[in-house]
Amino acid sequence: MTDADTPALFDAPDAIAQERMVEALLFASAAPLTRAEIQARLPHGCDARAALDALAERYAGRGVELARAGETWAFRTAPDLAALMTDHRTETRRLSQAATETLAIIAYHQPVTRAEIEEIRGVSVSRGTVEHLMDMDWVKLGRRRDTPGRPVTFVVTPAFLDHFGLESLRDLPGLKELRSAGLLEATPMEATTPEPEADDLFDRPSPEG
Amino acid sequence: MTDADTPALFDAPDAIAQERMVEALLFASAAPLTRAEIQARLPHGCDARAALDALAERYAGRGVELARAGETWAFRTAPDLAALMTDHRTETRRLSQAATETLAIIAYHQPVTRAEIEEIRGVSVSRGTVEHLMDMDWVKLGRRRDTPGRPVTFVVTPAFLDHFGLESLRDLPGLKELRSAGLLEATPMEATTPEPEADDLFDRPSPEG
Amino acid sequence: MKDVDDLREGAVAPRREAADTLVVDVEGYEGPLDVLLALARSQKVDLRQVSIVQLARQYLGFVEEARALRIELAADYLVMAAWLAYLKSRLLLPPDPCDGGPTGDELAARLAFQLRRLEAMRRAAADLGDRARLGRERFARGMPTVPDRTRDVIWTANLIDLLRAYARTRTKDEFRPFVFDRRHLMTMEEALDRLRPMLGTTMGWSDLMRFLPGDVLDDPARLRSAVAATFAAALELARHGQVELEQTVPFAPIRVRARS
Repeated sequence: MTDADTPALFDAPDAIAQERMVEALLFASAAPLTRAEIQARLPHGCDARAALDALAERYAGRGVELARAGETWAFRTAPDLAALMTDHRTETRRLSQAATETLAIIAYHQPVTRAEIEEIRGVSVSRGTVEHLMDMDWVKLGRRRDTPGRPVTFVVTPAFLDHFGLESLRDLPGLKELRSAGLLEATPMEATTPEPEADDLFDRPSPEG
Repeated sequence: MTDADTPALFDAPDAIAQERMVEALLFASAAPLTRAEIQARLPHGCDARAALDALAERYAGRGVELARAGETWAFRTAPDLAALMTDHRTETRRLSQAATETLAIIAYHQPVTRAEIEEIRGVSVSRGTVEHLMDMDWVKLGRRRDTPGRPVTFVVTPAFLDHFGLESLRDLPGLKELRSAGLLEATPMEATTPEPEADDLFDRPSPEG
Repeated sequence: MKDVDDLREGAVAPRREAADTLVVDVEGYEGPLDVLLALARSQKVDLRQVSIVQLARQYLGFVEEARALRIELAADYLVMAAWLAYLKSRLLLPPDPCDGGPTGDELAARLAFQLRRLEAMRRAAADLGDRARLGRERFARGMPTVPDRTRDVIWTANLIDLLRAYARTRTKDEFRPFVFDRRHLMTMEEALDRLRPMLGTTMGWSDLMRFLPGDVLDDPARLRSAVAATFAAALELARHGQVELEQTVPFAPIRVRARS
């Protein structure tokens, strides 16, 4: 304990108790505290410096650390856990019709140039659409085409196959199979889903999230 | 095709790392977090419950303790250090006797209707009383009672438990004695009256224990 | 049950003394049950042994005194007084065997129960207040970290979306709105106009197909339409009794003749 020789009126709390006190004070404080402030709040005979040192050691490597900034002390969460402190929300949205069509054309016709995609879709492909598909890692650049202007081509990625549960692009059904599966009946779909504007990249989030 | 045989893309962090994460999350928050909220913030594969248990053990007896209130968790300063914390006290308006009694009746008798509160107190409950308790987030509406008129019932909240330092309604002071004395019944206990089910919101026995 | 003396504390204490001395101060009481509880405590016995007859007498005395002091008593105080007077008589008189209702003892037990229950809740409220309360004895984090908000969007599409999309792009060219194509069409009216004059000049049975316009034979679409229209026209004329139709066997030529 502190002063063995001078008989104190009350014994100072032991080191563990002092550490607990400093711990609680710092935890509940709305602002960082200086050592002097802590010392002033502790019972007579306590040693704020020793308690702070012990506390810093106790919290070293924990999810919460005792941080010193100049003359003040405060608990703060460990810097490596900063990512955890952000309130992270994920939201699932359906790919827009334009993006899905573009993706489909790339998958069926790869390697395919932008001009070819536009020819098949019958509308110009907005720059954002292909970029978005590349951001999602579903589409990447293929070889340049050996034609005048050497246009870039687009191909799908393994991540694309993964997402759609395909072993290979050969697994994609051909037009004839699509027709027999009833997927080539364009009319009902045209009736229910109006063609979005070219720059309307994404559909609104689907209700199921 | 990619990871058919590899078990997981990322391994879950080890137990110590998980504990650090939960520690940081709870430490940073003034409001209690539910286990589900914590679980949602942790990386995939983590076990919030195990981390909470480990954390509660680690902090037992410290100046700051991991307190459970119903299904919520929060760090709180140890109650025995109250004297040290005088500077922190926020002067809260004292609850009136009527409000305190009403609160106690709701806690011990929940779910309880306004008529039942009046029957116990022998006076009509002034409209403001229950509303005030609801404003403080200590009382909320329970299910309507399946009796004529389908009256609303009142129950206490996790914030009530947190405020009064109760882990669950089972920890209400003197609950067992009151129950065995039959004082939580609507009528004088008869020999045949079966023990009522603990009808509390918070401590339904969870399957995991 | 704890000693009645430590049931209440602080602000409540003067009220207990008031009850002891039967100084009437209705303001201080929360209704008749509260008065009864205070009076019951003045009996200085465990509430389980409280004498309801004595309690009723005390309460009636309380009400009498209030009246003597011209203190306005709320109606429920008087209702309680009336009920206690009734209960007292039930307890003192031998039970009426014809009365099927609860006995005086049952009513008294019920009242004693209410008093004990109210007292228990008062003590529970005090116990709750004595707990280490958040913001008074226990404290929350002083510097909470407000989490940053980030939002991740996961884009999804499933295979059927992809296939439909492809199907849509590949069928766009084939698709054109349906337009009724009149070039190849012969209407029944046209056929009627053609049949009527021709039938007038023809006697006896003749093959219906002989009445087709001559320019349709090398155009299959037009031929089909002309056959259908002529047949329908013949049926129409038969319906009006202007012609007779006959067919010997199924798929045999259909023959027509005018009716005279």
